[in-house]
Amino acid sequence: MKDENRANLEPVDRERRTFIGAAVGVGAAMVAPGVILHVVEAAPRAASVSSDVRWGLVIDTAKCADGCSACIDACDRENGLDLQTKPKPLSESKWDQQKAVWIRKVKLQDNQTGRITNLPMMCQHCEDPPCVDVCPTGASFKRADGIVIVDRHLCIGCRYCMMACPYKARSFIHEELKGQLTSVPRGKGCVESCDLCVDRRDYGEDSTACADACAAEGHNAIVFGDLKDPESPISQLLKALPTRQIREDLELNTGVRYAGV
Amino acid sequence: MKRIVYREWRIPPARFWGILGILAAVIGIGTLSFGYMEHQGHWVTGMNNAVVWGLPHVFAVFLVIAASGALNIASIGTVFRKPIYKPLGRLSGLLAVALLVGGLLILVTDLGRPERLIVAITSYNFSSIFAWNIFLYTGFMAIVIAYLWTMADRQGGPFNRPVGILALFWRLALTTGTGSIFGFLVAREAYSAAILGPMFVVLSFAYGLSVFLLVLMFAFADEGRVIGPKILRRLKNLLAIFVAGSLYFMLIYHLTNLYAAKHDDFESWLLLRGGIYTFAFWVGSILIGGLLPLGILYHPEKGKNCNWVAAAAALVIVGGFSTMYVVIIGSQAYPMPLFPGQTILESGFGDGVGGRAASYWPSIPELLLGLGGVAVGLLITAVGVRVLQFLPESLADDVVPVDEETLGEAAFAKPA
Amino acid sequence: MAKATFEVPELTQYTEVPAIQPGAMAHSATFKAKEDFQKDLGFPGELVDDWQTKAIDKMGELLGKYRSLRVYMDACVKCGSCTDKCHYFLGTNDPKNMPVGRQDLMRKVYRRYFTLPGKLFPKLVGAEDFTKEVLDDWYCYFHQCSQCRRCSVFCPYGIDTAEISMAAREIMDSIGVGQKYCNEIIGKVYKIGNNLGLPGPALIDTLEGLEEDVFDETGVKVRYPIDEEGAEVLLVTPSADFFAEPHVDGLIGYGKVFHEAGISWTMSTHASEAANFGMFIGSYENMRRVAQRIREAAIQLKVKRIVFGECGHAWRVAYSFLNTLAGPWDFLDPRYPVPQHICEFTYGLIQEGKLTFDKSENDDKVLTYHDSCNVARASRMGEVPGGQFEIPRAIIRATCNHFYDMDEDTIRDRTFCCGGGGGLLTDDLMEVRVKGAKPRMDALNNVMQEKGVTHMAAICAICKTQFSKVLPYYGMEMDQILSLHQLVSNAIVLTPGPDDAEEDEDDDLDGDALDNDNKQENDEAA
Amino acid sequence: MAFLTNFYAFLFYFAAFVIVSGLVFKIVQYSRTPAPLKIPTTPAPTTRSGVVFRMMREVVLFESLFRGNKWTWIFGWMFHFGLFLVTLRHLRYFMEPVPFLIQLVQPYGIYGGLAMIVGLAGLWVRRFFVDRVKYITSLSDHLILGLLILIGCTGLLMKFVFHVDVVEIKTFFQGLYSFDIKPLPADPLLLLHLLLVASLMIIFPYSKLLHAPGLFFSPTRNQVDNPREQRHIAPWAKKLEQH
Amino acid sequence: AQTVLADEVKRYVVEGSRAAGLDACVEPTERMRRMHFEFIKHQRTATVHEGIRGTKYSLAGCVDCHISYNAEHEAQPINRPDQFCGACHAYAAVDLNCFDCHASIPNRPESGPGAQAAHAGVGRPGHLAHAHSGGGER
Ligand code: HEC
Ligand code: HEC
Ligand code: HEC
Ligand code: HEM
Ligand code: HEM
Ligand code: SF4
Ligand code: SF4
Ligand code: SF4
Ligand code: SF4
Ligand code: SF4
Ligand code: SF4
Repeated sequence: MKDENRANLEPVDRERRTFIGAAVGVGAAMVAPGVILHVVEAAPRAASVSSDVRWGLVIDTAKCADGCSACIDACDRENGLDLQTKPKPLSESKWDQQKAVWIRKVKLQDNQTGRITNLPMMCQHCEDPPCVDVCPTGASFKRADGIVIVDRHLCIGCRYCMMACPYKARSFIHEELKGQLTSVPRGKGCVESCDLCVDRRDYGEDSTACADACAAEGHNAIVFGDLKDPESPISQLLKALPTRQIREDLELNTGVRYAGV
Repeated sequence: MKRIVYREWRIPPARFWGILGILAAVIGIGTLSFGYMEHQGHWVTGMNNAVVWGLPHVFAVFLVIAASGALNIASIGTVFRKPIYKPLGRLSGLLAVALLVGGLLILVTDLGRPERLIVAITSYNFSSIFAWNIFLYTGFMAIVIAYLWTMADRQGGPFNRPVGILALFWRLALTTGTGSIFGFLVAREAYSAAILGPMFVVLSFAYGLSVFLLVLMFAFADEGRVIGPKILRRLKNLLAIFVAGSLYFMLIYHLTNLYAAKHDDFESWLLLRGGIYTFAFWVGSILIGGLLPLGILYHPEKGKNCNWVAAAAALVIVGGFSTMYVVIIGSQAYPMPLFPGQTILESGFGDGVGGRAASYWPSIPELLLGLGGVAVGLLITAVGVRVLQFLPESLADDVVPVDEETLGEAAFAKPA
Repeated sequence: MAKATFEVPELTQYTEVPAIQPGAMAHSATFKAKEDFQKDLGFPGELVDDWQTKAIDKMGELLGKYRSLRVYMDACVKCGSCTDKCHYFLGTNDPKNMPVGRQDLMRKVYRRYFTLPGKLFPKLVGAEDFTKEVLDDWYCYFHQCSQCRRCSVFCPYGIDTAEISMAAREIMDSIGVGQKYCNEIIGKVYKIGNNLGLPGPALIDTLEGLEEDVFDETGVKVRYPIDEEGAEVLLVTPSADFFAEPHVDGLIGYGKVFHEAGISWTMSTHASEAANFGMFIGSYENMRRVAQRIREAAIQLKVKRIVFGECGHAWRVAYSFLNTLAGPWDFLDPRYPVPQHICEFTYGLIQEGKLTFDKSENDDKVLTYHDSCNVARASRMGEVPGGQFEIPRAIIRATCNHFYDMDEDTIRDRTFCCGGGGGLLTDDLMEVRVKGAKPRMDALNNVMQEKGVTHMAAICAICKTQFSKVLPYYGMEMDQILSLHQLVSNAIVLTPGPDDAEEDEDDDLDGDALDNDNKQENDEAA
Repeated sequence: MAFLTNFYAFLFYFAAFVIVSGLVFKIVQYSRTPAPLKIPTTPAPTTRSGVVFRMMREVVLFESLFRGNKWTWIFGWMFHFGLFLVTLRHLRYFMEPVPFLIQLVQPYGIYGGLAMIVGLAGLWVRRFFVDRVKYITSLSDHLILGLLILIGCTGLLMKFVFHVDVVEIKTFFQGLYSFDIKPLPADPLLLLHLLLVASLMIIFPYSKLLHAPGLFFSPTRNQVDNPREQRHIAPWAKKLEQH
Repeated sequence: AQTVLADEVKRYVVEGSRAAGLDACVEPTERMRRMHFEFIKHQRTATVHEGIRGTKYSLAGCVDCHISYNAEHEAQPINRPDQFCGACHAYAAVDLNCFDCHASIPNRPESGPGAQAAHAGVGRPGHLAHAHSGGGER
């Protein structure tokens, strides 16, 4: 879903992110008018990520459609999760519990009102991530820009972070993988989770696969952006909508916020 | 006071090598299943993304805290100056190291990327209790080895008590640290309880002593050494106190959970609706691991009988395993409270739809891995007592030191 | 007790490893053998002229004959494991008494003449010419080794200093430098038949006396036969057993055991000596010649079995070498190992239930047991390895109520030598003997203090002699050392034979037993 | 460059010749020398397989040394086990294709190298501080320890600090097999490492390093304890019986 | 970087890879042979922790340049024992587990940003004449 001809673009100022209004390439063609567009920082990042930004998502559960799974499919495709294959002897039900899931759909019913809510759940990119606190090797870490990821060169596969994460956001790779994507190396024995499409971040794209997909479906339930930039659409949205963190009681100051739960 | 004489475990070579052979075979099988798990990946285990720690961790945690508890005997002897326990100090130290090695090996071989162990040794994250535990474990091993040296080598004599005190505190820290691996998991209802640390300490006493007792009795019986009624009574009373203490702490733990409104869901699940976990709790932990042994130990006749005491110790161990099973696995299986006040109708990731617990069923390789770890511990112990003078020659009543006496330098008269 | 001209070491609770004191024992040299003794054994009478070349040649010859020597000269890595294992070092602090120090006396010569680096860079590898000083060192220190093999147990390559000191003594003998004590004794064996030089008639006399004594004591006619053709068993025992305390009590015990077993036995005037000092001087030929007497006696007396009495190195030669030196033994009863140790014999009877003991007879004693080094580390008893440790202890347990072992580090294959073995049991080496006994004395003293041990049993003539001499130096009593079969003798319940019956009629058994007790007590008091 | 390569090629041919012929000579000599008497240090096994087992324990575990001196054992065993692992790791230079087991052991070889250095250091320290050991130590003992430590240190430096071209080194040694001299990279550490290794090979057959084969021939360890059951007699001793 | 030795020493660059047509790696060959793992390790930390993607030692870049294609124009996994990384590592018996996780064949348009960066690092413009559509589409 990348722009085939992006390579032809001349490098632009890397520090200042430019909004390009025009739809470029196949993927962008599907973007409905009026929706946030690709941010293209044409060259890969050469300097260290900075804490001037903090990436995050806002999810408006009111817009999330029952039965829709576009974001999930997109994430799977983007990160090669759809390439996972069930080891033959394994039963379906066990496989369901063992395969990697970065983003999942949850359907809730309020015990009192009976109201039904749909929402996607992924790593919440906590500001004080318990997963990072517990990781013995420092493989789980938070990048300066707020993205919580696993350095899989350091991860020993102890799964303590999975014990610690309150959102069940992480998956352990139980089986050998084949045919990984060049952009998303993944492999047996390590723990992984939503990385806010980190390579898109480093190549200066302006959105995540899930947000793109949701927008493409016309739901626009997921908005990606810089939480620290008061001008950014995501910040605007946060001001406009009453949102909350899931399990606020833990005070993790998550980077993913939900409206309508 | 008579000098305590220690002697290598001198059972006939054929029998010794036979025992080693059996243990080595179990270790071999454990190694094979390790190879299998690593080669195939963890999908061959029962573990999954909801229950991420399974049977190996039950074994490992049990062994680690039993290791810490096993050292108790040595501590009582040197730190609390109860001379009657002194002859047991060396075995206690050896067992502590051996069980710890066994437990850690299980943890290591269960890692997703065991070949990167070096990473865990070279790069630390100091906010992780796990990383601290790595220090606690290696430190424990170093200290206990030093402690053993002070017990076994004459030159070490003067350091015996200081090192013993250090070992005692280190040990408490270690058990607390192990408990805290779970205790600090704020996310999980079952774990976020401060009492978990102290509870682990008391559990460790009971488990460590039970393992110690069994090993001691086996070693002694096999070579025809004597365990006198006096020391047997002391040991079994001690065990009874620890078992009672464990029961008490478990009671407190579940009571506080019940009263903490946030956790009562979990409690009612575990105590009533949790299926296998409820069963393991009531039958395994409480009945087999607590009430039955207490009954035996306080029984006026059976409490005096070596075999019954051994049976009680064995029951405590069985109970200990089910306690660990409930604590480690039950608490993971119980769904995490993501959306209070809401019921999860559907989820792409088994978030406990309708409050259902996650499923976990241990697989054979996990079991074999765990048994392999146990065998490693026993192998180290067996070789240790065979080649080093760790077992007292006798624990008969007339040989063991009188308890009430404080330790004095053994008077050594030279003949005229 | 002889007045010591040297300082007797203080006993300590643990035998500490001393700091080295080079040259501490350099003054101790045992008497050299006179010319005629040398000649008897086929050695030159005095230091030959071109002794250096002769010695080197002899060394070369031995290197080709003994794999042990060959390998041991090369293999030592100077790891130091043996350094604190020799009782002579522990007692004398002289580094040349460390096993490796002792070996190096020969190794430096070996390196100089037999290895390339030693020929090219002697300093680098510690090689030295074979000078008179070196020879003197050899004589001094190779006669401070009791060939007990304790060092071999702890050496990673099993380097056995005993082999080296045997070779050294053989080399020295071959150039005319022999030790008086050993060579004189071997000469006596050739001439008279035993180490002590007891002629046949004297032996017969002694044994008759013994029979009477035993009868007086027990009222049972126990026989002590000698030179009886056609007996089932030939008993070969160290000549000390014939008269000296505590040895003779052991012999009495053997007799009682044979009596109870109902097995006919005999000793031999021709082979009236179990010991074989040929081993001490490393001379295969002499050892063989001494051993052949036993073969001759066995053939002459037409016996079916050979049993050896209590003697350590004699048992080593008997168990390990006899088959080699004087075999094959195909004319003896194949159902029994050749030879058997008296302890194996007694133990077998105990197992079969043929002996009855009244343990209380030994209740006045609290015992410990000294594993004699040659039995412990150079031979075996019974079917399984380690029988040499268990069988004697089993006999003690069967005959005594109170038994405690000494420190584990000082018994079984880690036993400390008594300090008198290997041909050192001579008064001119008293200092070495007393100092070398220290580790054993330390351990004995420990069990005396802690367990109230009063007596130590041993199964070696040299040990027994050495201890009765050395114990007093350390403030203990010389009679604290016992023969193992003395315990058997005390406790065994004898069944009267047919020819005892008449006497029984007027002398009832109870009274007899009482008599025994009294006799025993009197003995103790005396 | 070419000179160095040729020099080292020659050096290794020579060293290999010395060590192989020297060891063969020694081993033949040991095995030809008779052991006329049964002198196993008892308790000894009574069967051949028992002896093999005893020997295994000596070779693998250094059992006697363990009983003799714990500190020496710890360091000595560390050194030898480390050396063993390092040797296995080094086999990759000499085998093509590399057998699976050797591949497997590669990472452990590095720990082996570290253990080897620590062990050697411990052994060396005791040559200075334990008076008994100091007394028996000769210059050559120091030299051998120094040589081995230096070999180890240069090796570890190559592994961790100044990397060398392993592939070219392997090619060089592979070439030696077929007398096809391939260039050897001229990294100073490597050259030093190899020089020292060659010296080690050259001194091996007449130094105390003979303890390695020697152990297998030590009569106190390799004999079966069965003198009563089987007559054991050396050829030269048999001659005595002829008359 | 070609020394006198170069001819005598076995080379691992595979026929049919782009590297086969070039005469230098991102560093002189001798340096690469000794140090490549240090380079990529350093790059890996920089990339994962700091998000830096624009240096020449990218693993994806290595693969791009050293990958070879068979007659059917399918990319051959680079860690295969007859391919660039695999052959050398088999010879040197060095475990190469990077490709447990990393794609062993380039599976995105070759002019993708990762490859570009690598090429830019060696001072070559990113656009390449022959764009392969490698075996594994993804
Ligand atoms: C621009 C293309 C290019 C890139 C990108 C590149 N290489 Fe190379 N590499 C080459 C060429 C061309 C050679 C052959 C040089 C020669 O023949 O001396 C080479 C040689 C090598 C060699 C030596 C192989 C031999 O047979 O001697 C190694 C090792 C190597 N590269 C590793 C890497 C690694 C690791 C990376 C990633 C960091 C990398 N290369 C990236 C072009 C590249
Ligand atoms: C010229 C042969 C050669 C080629 C081609 C080669 N390597 Fe290596 N590589 C080595 C050697 C040799 C080592 C080990 C160096 C050492 O351990 O001292 C090594 C080590 C490594 C290591 C470190 C492994 C470890 O466990 O320490 C990595 C990672 C690595 N190489 C990656 C690559 C990759 C990726 C490629 C292909 C792009 C590649 N190598 C191509 C020879 C090569
Ligand atoms: C268990 C999986 C895993 C293994 C094994 C692994 N990596 Fe990675 N690697 C990753 C992940 C995940 C990233 C991050 C990619 C991203 O963020 O886009 C990465 C990124 C990298 C990068 C930066 C991206 C690039 O293409 O340059 C380098 C370099 C790298 N790894 C080198 C290595 C080397 C060398 C090895 C082998 C020693 C290795 N990796 C083994 C998972 C792995
Ligand atoms: C079968 C193989 C071997 C066995 C069983 C063996 C055993 C031993 C033992 C038991 C020691 C004494 C303890 C010590 O000081 O460490 C020792 C010492 C030593 N070994 Fe080995 N070894 C073997 C092979 C080798 C080899 C191949 C080398 C050399 C490359 C070697 C080098 C050394 C050295 C240098 C010492 C002396 C250490 C010192 O100076 O303190 N060994 N060996
Ligand atoms: C001809 C024989 C030898 C060759 C060609 C050789 C070559 C090498 C090389 C190239 C390395 C660096 C490995 C790397 O960078 O990964 C190395 C390391 C090392 N070498 Fe050697 N070596 C030889 C013999 C020895 C011997 C005999 C010893 C020990 C006595 C030894 C001890 C070591 C050690 C300890 C290391 C470091 C650990 C390791 O990388 O394995 N080497 N050697
Ligand atoms: S794509 Fe949008 S609407 Fe569809 S499930 Fe995801 S978040 Fe909901
Ligand atoms: S949601 Fe879980 S994985 Fe993500 S940052 Fe928070 S604790 Fe870590
Ligand atoms: S599984 Fe990996 S990331 Fe998670 S805690 Fe363990 S080492 Fe850290
Ligand atoms: S941000 Fe990227 S990685 Fe995370 S869920 Fe969305 S698509 Fe997946
Ligand atoms: S054989 Fe005995 S006396 Fe001789 S050196 Fe060895 S330990 Fe000392
Ligand atoms: S123990 Fe053996 S190798 Fe060590 S120094 Fe003594 S004789 Fe030499």
